[in-house]
Amino acid sequence: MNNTTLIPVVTTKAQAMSWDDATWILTSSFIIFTMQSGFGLLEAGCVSAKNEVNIMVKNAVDVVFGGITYWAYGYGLSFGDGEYSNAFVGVGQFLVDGDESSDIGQIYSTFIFQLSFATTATTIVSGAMAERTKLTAYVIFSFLNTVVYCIPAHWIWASNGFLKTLGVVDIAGSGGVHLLGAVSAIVAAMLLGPRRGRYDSQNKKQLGNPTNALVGMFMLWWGWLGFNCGSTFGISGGKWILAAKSAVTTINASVGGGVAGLIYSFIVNKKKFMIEDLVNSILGSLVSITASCAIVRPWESIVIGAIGALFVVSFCPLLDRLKIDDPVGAFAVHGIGGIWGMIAVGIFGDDDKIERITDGRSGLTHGGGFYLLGVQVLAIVCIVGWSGSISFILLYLINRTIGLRLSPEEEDLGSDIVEHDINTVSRYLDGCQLQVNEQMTVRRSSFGIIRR
Amino acid sequence: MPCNQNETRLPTEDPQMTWDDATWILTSSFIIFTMQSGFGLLEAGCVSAKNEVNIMVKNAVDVVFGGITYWAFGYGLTFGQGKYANAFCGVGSFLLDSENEKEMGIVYSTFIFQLSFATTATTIVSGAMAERTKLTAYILYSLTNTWVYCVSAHWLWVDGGFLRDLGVVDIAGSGGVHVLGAVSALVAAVMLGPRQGKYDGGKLDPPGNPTNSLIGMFMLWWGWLGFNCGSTFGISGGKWILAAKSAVTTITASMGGGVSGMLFSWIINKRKFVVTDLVNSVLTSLVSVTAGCAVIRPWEAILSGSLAAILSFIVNPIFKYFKVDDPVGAFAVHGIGGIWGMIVVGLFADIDPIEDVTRGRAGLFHGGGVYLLGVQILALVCIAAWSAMCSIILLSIIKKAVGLRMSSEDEILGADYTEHGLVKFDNGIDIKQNKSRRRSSFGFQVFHVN
Amino acid sequence: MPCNQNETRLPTEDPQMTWDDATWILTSSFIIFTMQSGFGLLEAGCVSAKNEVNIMVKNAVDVVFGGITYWAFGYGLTFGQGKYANAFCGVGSFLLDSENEKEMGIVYSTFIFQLSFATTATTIVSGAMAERTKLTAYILYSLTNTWVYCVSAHWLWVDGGFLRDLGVVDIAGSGGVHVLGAVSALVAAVMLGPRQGKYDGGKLDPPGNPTNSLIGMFMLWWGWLGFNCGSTFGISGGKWILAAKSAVTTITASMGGGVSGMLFSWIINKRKFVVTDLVNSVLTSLVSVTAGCAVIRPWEAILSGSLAAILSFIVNPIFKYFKVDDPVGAFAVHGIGGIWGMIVVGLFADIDPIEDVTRGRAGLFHGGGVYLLGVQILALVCIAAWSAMCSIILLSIIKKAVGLRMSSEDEILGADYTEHGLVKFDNGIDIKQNKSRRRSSFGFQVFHVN
Repeated sequence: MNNTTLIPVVTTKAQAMSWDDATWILTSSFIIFTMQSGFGLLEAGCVSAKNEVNIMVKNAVDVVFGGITYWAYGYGLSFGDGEYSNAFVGVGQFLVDGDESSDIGQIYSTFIFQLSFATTATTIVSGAMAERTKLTAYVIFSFLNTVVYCIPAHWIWASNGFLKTLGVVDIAGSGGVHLLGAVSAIVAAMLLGPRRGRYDSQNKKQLGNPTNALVGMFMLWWGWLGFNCGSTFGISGGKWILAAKSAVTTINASVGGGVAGLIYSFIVNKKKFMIEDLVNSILGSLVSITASCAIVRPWESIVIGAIGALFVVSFCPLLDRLKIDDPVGAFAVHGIGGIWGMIAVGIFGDDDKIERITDGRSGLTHGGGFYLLGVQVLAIVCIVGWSGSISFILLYLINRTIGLRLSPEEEDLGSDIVEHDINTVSRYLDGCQLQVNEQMTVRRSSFGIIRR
Repeated sequence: MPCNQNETRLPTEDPQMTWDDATWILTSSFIIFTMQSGFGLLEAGCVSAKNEVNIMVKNAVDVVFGGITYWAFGYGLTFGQGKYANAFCGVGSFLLDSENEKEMGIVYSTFIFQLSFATTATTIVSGAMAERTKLTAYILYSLTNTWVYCVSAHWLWVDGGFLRDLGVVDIAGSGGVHVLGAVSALVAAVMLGPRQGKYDGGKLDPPGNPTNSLIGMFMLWWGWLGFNCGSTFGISGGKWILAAKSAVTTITASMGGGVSGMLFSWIINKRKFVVTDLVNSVLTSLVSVTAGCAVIRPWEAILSGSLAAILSFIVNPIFKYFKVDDPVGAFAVHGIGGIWGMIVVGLFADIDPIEDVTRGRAGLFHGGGVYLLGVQILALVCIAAWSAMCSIILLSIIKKAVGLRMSSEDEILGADYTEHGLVKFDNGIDIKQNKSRRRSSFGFQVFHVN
Repeated sequence: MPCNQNETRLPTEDPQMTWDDATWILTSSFIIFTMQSGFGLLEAGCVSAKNEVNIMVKNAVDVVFGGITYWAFGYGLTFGQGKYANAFCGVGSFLLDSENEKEMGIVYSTFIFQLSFATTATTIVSGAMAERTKLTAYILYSLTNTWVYCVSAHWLWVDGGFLRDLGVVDIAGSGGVHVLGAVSALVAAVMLGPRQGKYDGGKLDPPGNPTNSLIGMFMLWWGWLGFNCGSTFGISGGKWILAAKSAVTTITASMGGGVSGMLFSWIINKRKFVVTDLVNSVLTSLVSVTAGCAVIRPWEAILSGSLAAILSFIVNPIFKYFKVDDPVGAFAVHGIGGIWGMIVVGLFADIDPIEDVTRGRAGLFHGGGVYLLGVQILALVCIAAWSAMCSIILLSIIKKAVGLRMSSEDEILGADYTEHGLVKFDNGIDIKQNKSRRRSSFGFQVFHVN
């Protein structure tokens, strides 16, 4: 029964993929794509109603414009293995096309999986830029921003990347996806400045549509299972065991984070459970476990999630004190959660005997000393430095050429009317705009949208 | 699967799981978790707008607090194989962890799959408690409710559990998940009493958002495919055939339920198709096929689904008579559907030559006599009694400790404001007289309490 | 994959399915069913608020009533292998059931997968009929429409079907699902006539909720990955490579379509990005890659997707000229996208050395000459003619029997009220003058017509 022809890719490499792996990778990618819906709803629920449609469009723009550049050069910069490929950047396989290569199945599977990662990284930024950014500027940013993601992805995940060679462990991208996106997000938020009137009064701004925000959180939550478990990038051999373990640690971290966040909110907000705190603590804990999902224990994941959640929810007010306006808390969730997630690997990571993800290294509490922790911190520094500087350059150039920010009048009107000709505001600003007549003849819209 | 590996990994040789099974189990669990979104939206659409956010939060609380106790002791009570494990409950594997590489994969896969089941059972209760329950009380209930589910899951699904040894068949939990949750829901609804305005001659705020209810129904519908098909707990050997069969019976049952429910609704409501009737009949029929999905035929599924949908209509008048207030119809859907679903197995189940799910037994209509039907009814009685008893005890303790029900003022204001500080925009208020309110076109605003 | 079993189970030895294939097919079907939620939200967001719930109900009706007829005779018309089966339609396997353990798995997997396709084809029509069709008429249409899909599916996808024997390539149904549905949609839109206020100088209620449309688009987008990749109908052998390729071409096509659609919209709408343009261009490009997903290259997908998106813009002015009212743009998306998608195969398809999907033929640009292109166009003509003819007959009969269109008053009141008894809360009306209305802060109320 050792008919080797049964293995679909006649082995040119030691670890050829089988169709079982393909099933897992493709299914995971499809699940990860659903996270775009989740991000969209979450952000749409967080912003005011006059920008709700616009933020959904931005999430579509991420995929469309970010995706096309990822296809054109992003994949090549991360995973190209041409002759000029080096420790800093990949070269080759631009304009992805699996033609002359024998393992086209592997290339296509990797591409679709990595694309779902890349679009997630850019989506993070859209939240921090909400309610005041020109859509054209955002389109151009999405188009260029791919380069910010692809190069650190090479460092961390390509076999010859310099951080990978040093032994960094970032299984599903606490650093390479979340921290990276979060740093771009905070750079963008600082360059844009706060929304008009944001810090003028003592009013605490309420979420536009908490129900949508919560539905978005739910979608992200279940999508995250695909995100973390799919990052075993295969299911054969011992990978299925790690995938199952990742599912447990992921859900446990979110459970720990949710408990910590709700208790924190209950105490700080005088017996109220704030929706922002719930959402941010669960998502923050999920980000925290992303780097280490397959190499920590279930109880450790609860601790990691709980600490991550507390960091995130207590960081949010701090940012407001600095008058950095991040409407959906993107930096707190993804940045603080991501940093803690990378460090958590250095503390709690354990050498797994199954697939040797950590190259035999262990974290501080498992007797591995400071080496792994040091590498993780180095990775954080490199990612922050790279993402911060490149994002700043890109956004600065866009700002000088076509301008980043809407005019004050446009901002007051809201992006939905300015960019998309959809007026969500009028009903409440002055109800008399509606023409009333006798029967049911008022032009009604239950959700508040009328077209001028 | 690489065939040139050690034979011991192969499922037919050895009960151990392969990665093929893991793919199926994990994918199914992920799909089942999406049902939380579905339950959330369904319930949020059924309650009045002033409690919409709160009910979504309750669905998150289920997972968060229910999940942590499931990890701490729930899994152990169901699947623990320590030396004190018995026919009534498992003991061992508390604070779940696994170091042994050989069993790690199986333990973790089972945990994540069962967790998705456990959170579903508690979520059912949240609907029946909607619009009048303190969130702190609900959190305490979520924390403690886990063991109600876990013990009866041991009876039904673990070798050595007393119902399983008798031969009960409840493939994906008509009894163990839905009846269990529905009975707790009924107890909670009775203990809480009806909402203000429901039966006291006053007026109740109308349900907020039927569109959301329908989206929730859709999400549950597709999630149910993962729920029932995933319950083969593996895909290798003959399990894939049963999984495919389960998919077909699940979807055909929902069609039967939808058709009969819509026609019935059209007839009794004077040529209107009431949305909640559609939602409830589809969901009831799905619940009713949950126990027998892999052992009944497609046409039997259509028949039993149709009957389930019509049976669920009788709950409303009865609840009205007894003044029981179940805002989202949790008992009608999960209770009636679940009871009928367990009985369906006793009537329609056939011997399954592939994986021997029924252990050689057949239901009444396939010549198996009344034994299986009797066991199914016994299981129903045990589950209902257990669930009712535990829920009464738990809820009584919580009532003593922190109180179950909101104050009357809080209930009128709505939980979105009282628990979360959110205020919906009130359409009845003249805006010009309320300058201090910051307006938002989508119905939320910041409210300054004077 | 059973390694120690009889060799005949192995996919490379024998076309029979393994559980690996079953995992893929079932998972894909579950993902495809989620597209119903997507269609529902998309359409609910496009129609005015007074018909929002009704259109969601129509999407449930598709599954429920369309599904039951698909079980009863639809599957048999497509895949029946009885002795009267011919090049035009299948005969046999009516009232689907399977007792034979050997084929049970394959039959049930095929059924659930094809059912998810069939319900998609009927859902397309619901959008074009929105806001003016009686629900009873739509239910009758859903019941009967199944056979329109099933017969042409036999032509395209079953060995012995006449188009298949000619060599047509329509991998996931650009023609068999989308063109078919779009032509029915066009016929229905023409027969119904435009909504009041659309072309008669009056005012039309504005679309209700662009946010919902966008969520619907997102759900469809990811569901489409399951749709196209699942259409390899298996994962073993070389199929996994084609599935991975299909995922890449599907997503790149949508990117091409999104980029060109947004730029085009920005230009023609004076620097505004119109939301419906974005939605329609992404979806049109997805439709256009559906026929050829596994046999074209990524860059070709980008190119053809971009062209599809721009082509879809020409429908609006034409419909305006002829006063055809298609509220959600069903024909623009599915018709134009589908026609172009079938032609794309004739132009760009390449010989597929892995599974020989094109049976050795290549498209015009890969040196295969015009044969394949000709067959694709023939298929389009056959499908369009069949769909148009059947729809005209069915809808005419229904019109005679119960009437297609709502009364004028009902249309003004909106189907949510007239069919389901729901009334949206009108925010513009001073409540104090309308004591008879019960208020709801989120927009629904019970309304008493005086």
